[in-house]
Amino acid sequence: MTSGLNVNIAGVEFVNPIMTASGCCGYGEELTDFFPLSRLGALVTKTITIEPRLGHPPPRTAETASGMLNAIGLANVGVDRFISEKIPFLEKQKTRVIVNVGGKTIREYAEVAARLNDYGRVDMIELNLGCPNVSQGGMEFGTDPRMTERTVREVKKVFARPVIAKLTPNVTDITRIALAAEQGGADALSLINSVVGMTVDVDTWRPTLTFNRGGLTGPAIKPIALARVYAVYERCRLPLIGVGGISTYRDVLEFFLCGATAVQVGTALFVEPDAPLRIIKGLADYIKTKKIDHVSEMVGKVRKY
Amino acid sequence: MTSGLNVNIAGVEFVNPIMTASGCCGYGEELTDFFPLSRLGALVTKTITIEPRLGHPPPRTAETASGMLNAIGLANVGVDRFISEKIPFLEKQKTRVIVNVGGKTIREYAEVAARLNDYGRVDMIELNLGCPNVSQGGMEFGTDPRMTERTVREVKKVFARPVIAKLTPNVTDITRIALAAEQGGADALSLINSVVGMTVDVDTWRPTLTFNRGGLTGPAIKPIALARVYAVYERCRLPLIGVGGISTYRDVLEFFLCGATAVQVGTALFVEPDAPLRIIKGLADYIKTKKIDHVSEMVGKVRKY
Amino acid sequence: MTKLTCEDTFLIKRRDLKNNYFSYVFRPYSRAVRCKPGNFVHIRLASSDVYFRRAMSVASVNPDREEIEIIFKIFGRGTALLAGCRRHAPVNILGPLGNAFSFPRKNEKAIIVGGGVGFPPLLFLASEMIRKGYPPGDIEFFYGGRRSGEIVERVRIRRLGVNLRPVTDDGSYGRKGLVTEAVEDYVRKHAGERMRLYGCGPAAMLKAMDDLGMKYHLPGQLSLEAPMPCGIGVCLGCVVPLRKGGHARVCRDGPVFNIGEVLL
Amino acid sequence: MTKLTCEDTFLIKRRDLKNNYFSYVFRPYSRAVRCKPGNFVHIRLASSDVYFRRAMSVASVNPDREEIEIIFKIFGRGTALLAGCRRHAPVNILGPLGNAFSFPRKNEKAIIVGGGVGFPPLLFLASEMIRKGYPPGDIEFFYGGRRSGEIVERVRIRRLGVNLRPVTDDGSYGRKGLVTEAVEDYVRKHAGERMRLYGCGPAAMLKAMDDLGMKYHLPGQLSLEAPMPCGIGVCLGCVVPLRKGGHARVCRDGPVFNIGEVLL
Ligand SMILES: Cc1cc2nc3c(=O)[nH]c(=O)nc-3n(C[C@H](O)[C@H](O)[C@H](O)COP(=O)(O)OP(=O)(O)OC[C@H]3O[C@@H](n4cnc5c(N)ncnc54)[C@H](O)[C@@H]3O)c2cc1C
Ligand SMILES: Cc1cc2nc3c(=O)[nH]c(=O)nc-3n(C[C@H](O)[C@H](O)[C@H](O)COP(=O)(O)OP(=O)(O)OC[C@H]3O[C@@H](n4cnc5c(N)ncnc54)[C@H](O)[C@@H]3O)c2cc1C
Ligand SMILES: Cc1cc2nc3c(=O)[nH]c(=O)nc-3n(C[C@H](O)[C@H](O)[C@H](O)COP(=O)(O)O)c2cc1C
Ligand SMILES: Cc1cc2nc3c(=O)[nH]c(=O)nc-3n(C[C@H](O)[C@H](O)[C@H](O)COP(=O)(O)O)c2cc1C
Ligand code: FES
Ligand code: FES
Repeated sequence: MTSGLNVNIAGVEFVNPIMTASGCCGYGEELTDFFPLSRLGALVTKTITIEPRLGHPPPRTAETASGMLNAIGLANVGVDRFISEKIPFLEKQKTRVIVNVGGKTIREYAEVAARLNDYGRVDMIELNLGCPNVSQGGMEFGTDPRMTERTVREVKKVFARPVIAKLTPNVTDITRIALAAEQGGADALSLINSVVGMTVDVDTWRPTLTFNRGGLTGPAIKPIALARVYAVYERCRLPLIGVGGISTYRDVLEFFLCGATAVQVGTALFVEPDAPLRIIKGLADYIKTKKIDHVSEMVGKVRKY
Repeated sequence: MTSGLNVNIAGVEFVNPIMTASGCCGYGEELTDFFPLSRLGALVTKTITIEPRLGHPPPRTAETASGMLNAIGLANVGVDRFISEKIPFLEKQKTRVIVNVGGKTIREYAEVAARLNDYGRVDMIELNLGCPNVSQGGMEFGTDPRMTERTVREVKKVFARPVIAKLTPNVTDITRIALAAEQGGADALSLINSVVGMTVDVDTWRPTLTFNRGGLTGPAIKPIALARVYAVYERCRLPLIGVGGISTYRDVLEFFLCGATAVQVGTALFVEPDAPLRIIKGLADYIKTKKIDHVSEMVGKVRKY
Repeated sequence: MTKLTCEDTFLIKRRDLKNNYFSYVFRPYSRAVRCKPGNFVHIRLASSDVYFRRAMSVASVNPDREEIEIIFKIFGRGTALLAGCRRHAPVNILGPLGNAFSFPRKNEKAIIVGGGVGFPPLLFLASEMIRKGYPPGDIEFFYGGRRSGEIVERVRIRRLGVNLRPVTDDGSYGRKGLVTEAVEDYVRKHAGERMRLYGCGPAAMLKAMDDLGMKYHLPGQLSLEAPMPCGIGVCLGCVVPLRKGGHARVCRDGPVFNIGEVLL
Repeated sequence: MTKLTCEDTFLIKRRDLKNNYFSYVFRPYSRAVRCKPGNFVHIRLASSDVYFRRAMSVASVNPDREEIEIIFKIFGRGTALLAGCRRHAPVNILGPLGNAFSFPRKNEKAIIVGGGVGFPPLLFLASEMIRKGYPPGDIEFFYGGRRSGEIVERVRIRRLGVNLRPVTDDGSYGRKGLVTEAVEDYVRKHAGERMRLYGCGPAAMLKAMDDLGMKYHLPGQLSLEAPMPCGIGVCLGCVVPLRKGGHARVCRDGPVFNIGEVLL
């Protein structure tokens, strides 16, 4: 536990501010081949829904310039198997566990949250309010402030520990959605989820994904994510968790400076599964060299013109 | 004039579907060092406003992963000097000229358009309804359907030739804005303008741009642009001009398949000023090899799943 | 337990096998000793166009010298970039990943079927079987390609002592036709003998192998391909549908699957 | 008229000048003959991190052999990538771009002042002046750097016959202190003589040169730097404010500006 890196979000202590992003680390099992999960600030699971889901048929990922497109379609084991199969594994891991929750209706979100409430191993939940890759649910929740507020409020009623609202960037004004989530009782915000995109295979004239469109992620979207974090930081007092295109500790510094208290690493894990270790070391070295006592001193400190 | 490449938009004939995007080719002078402008389908000028503008202080561009961020701030010579200094040059060029128009108020858009109406050299105008890089004007026009509709309508009253509305992707639902522009009388739509983004110089803790945020462009945003073109194509019958991240003829094919009738090349000009020539040749070869009589046969023909 | 990691290694031997095929040897790769036939490595190609790693089957190893070999063919951007690597260039490798082929029983004939650039893991499989004492003469190594030039490393395969049975679309080398037709003829002729099928190659070939295995009730395994963003099982991008329902990840639950397991 | 274009050329000579400085010679570059002192070329470095070209001043040309030379120092990602190029690597060059220095009159002394990696265009300037008949002895070549190792190509500069006046921050080579202090001393000592200043180097040095020129009423030119997305004048990204108001594009209206022209 390197000193100066621990962060506290809504009363929960994290050994460091580096989390693995939802959908990019499964339920944690595979990453243990690379490092003990205790090295992470937190692991954020793939979105869990009330029913198991297979997701869309392949191909459901495509490569883009400095990024990727995906329309996995919220494939997951469902909350029951998550509880019976994944929680026992997670019980043995000395890391914070944030379970990402999705649903087709507000009721479904609340049901999953209520089931998870009984398992202390789940330190927090993160609501996926903006998945571009499903026909029903996902997007609507995060593009309409009222839906955002109600979803968060209903979940807060049934889940006793902190709730994070994860926002989509595919809106005209993300600060309105952020304030709605705050109004609904969110304890923190994660931003951003993937950006709606599409590509076409010009050899076959087919979309590269069977869902036709998908979510753009990776280094390509980092500037988009930073702008959103900064915009929300200026208007909303909730702790922010930055996500989008992070692959180095310098990317993380940008997110801190724009107002993030912690960050999540997503697509970069695909290129380098042990990226979090490299990033954590980079951060520790940076604050040491710069004689910064604690990473929190950087939060929001971008020297705006 | 290679056969099979000419396109017609709102009654105007273009020798080919390749245009240079606003803000990426000045007023055309510099590009003549590289090729005669007659090789282009059209040249789209930098946004012209009623008053000359210096734009933001430097630094006002930054490099990003597979793209760039800019906040030039609509630096331009103003409509008077455009008419006195640039139109004489453009008179000598055998290419279509589309003048991009901007303003702080609807009235300003209309005033510039009215001035340009007297100059037949201006084949069309393109309204910049979504520039993220100015504090006043720009964004508001393109994020509110009513403002979009009114701006287009007022401009149509004073400009007798076709009017293109250029849309911003920074909205929840671009199809609503597209339909509003159609309602206002737009003859065609260009999409997309740049995507709001931000980056921070972690050595100085300053934003990389003096305007703090800027517009993301280049290959990084191509999937975002394609998704917007496709979404609008499904709902709106106006001819579409695709813009965003195009640097090869294969990129252009993707835009055609998603519904664009023509395309604009922007940031790629910075890396390769003669990219349009390469692209035009690539297209001509492609339709020949594939025995496609005319590029228009590809428009909207993506084989959706 | 030693953890997996991304490892920087060097391209120390680069052979141009002609017709866009290349053999690359990397050293030092500390995990060479852990590579089993069927495993693949995930290779980084830092470039703006090629964001993901590219999966390459292990074609041979030299654990003492910490070397591994891959054999690939230029197909698209990724492999073109790989082909541009010069000797001594650093290359970042993640692996070994995926599961491995299971060896045949002693009394089973091994019917190995490679199509095009699918042969490298099978080359490794045959070598390892022989090293473990399996009689080379009991290995039928079918190898299909379009033209003669696409059947590479023939001498090397023959030198193993296996029965190389080349098949080309145009008959320019070996038998003419589809490799799976040749396999079916063989299987029919040797009906009653114990056999185990091993296949790796293009989708159509794998499908034919799968059908053949089920038709003749032969056990066996197929190594599949899929675009692999992560290669380690976390992205769920590489899934294939299973006959029993549900999806399997090619990268982690495979790439080797039993005949009849996957809906091809 | 022959049009400009992006031209593929090859790195045919690569000299490591130590302390992270490199000299690269490219051939064949058909536009070598058109390069004038002050011009720059815009170099493509295809990579995901480095999307823009990088500007490099022309340091010398050999028009007969269609060669141009650049000299650079590793500073960030772009130059690190450039430094990784091997001999014979293809390199795409756009240029020559920008304006050029104007030569001094016959009766003027040329006070050339290079700071750090700003010296390459001045090396070209001095060579060309001499080639055109300007007496080398009338050229004072001030060259400032942090340490001795940062004053590269000394022998080559001396061989031109100019008066090389090295200045280092720590005095490890030549005079100790700032190069502009040395220039000011010289100018003061030679007050009354006709002189023309030429400067290229870090921002602070250019500012000091500008002040000095205005203070002593000396004509001269400074070559500026700015991040240059396009290099050809179309993006308006590289602007600097002018003293008379308005902006100038460093890439097209410069990079060479008269003393007093730009608000530094
Ligand atoms: C387990 C396994 C073993 C393999 N072994 C070999 C081998 O031994 N020899 C050999 O020549 N080839 C092998 N391949 C195939 C190889 O990985 C390349 O994908 C294939 O050759 C395509 O070539 P490319 O990368 O040049 O094509 P590209 O044109 O660069 O890519 C082809 C298409 O696939 C997509 N794509 C490519 N890689 C990925 C990825 N990782 N994730 C998502 N999308 C992707 C691209 O976006 C593009 O649309 C293997 C593949 C797998 C899965
Ligand atoms: C006219 C001119 C002549 C020059 N001549 C020389 C020379 O002879 N020798 C020499 O060593 N250097 C020269 N330079 C500087 C050189 O171009 C590099 O920009 C500088 O060395 C920075 O190094 P880098 O690219 O490795 O830094 P990086 O860290 O890669 O870039 C530094 C910063 O500048 C930004 N940046 C870099 N290039 C651009 C661009 N083209 N457009 C927008 N932003 C950009 C990057 O995003 C980054 O933030 C010259 C510059 C100019 C303008
Ligand atoms: C393959 C893939 C699957 C994802 N699945 C989910 C998911 O199930 N729930 C969710 O909230 N976000 C999901 N995301 C979004 C990421 O958590 C993250 O917000 C996004 O990828 C941006 O971060 P990055 O650029 O670091 O990847 C997924 C992203 C990828 C690439
Ligand atoms: C430096 C720069 C300046 C731009 N200026 C304008 C402008 O004045 N008006 C406008 O409508 N779009 C402007 N754009 C946006 C482009 O016209 C285009 O919509 C965008 O760059 C996406 O295309 P690209 O990815 O091909 O660059 C500018 C873009 C860049 C990079
Ligand atoms: S490639 Fe990511 S799960 Fe298989
Ligand atoms: S670099 Fe584009 S105008 Fe100068």
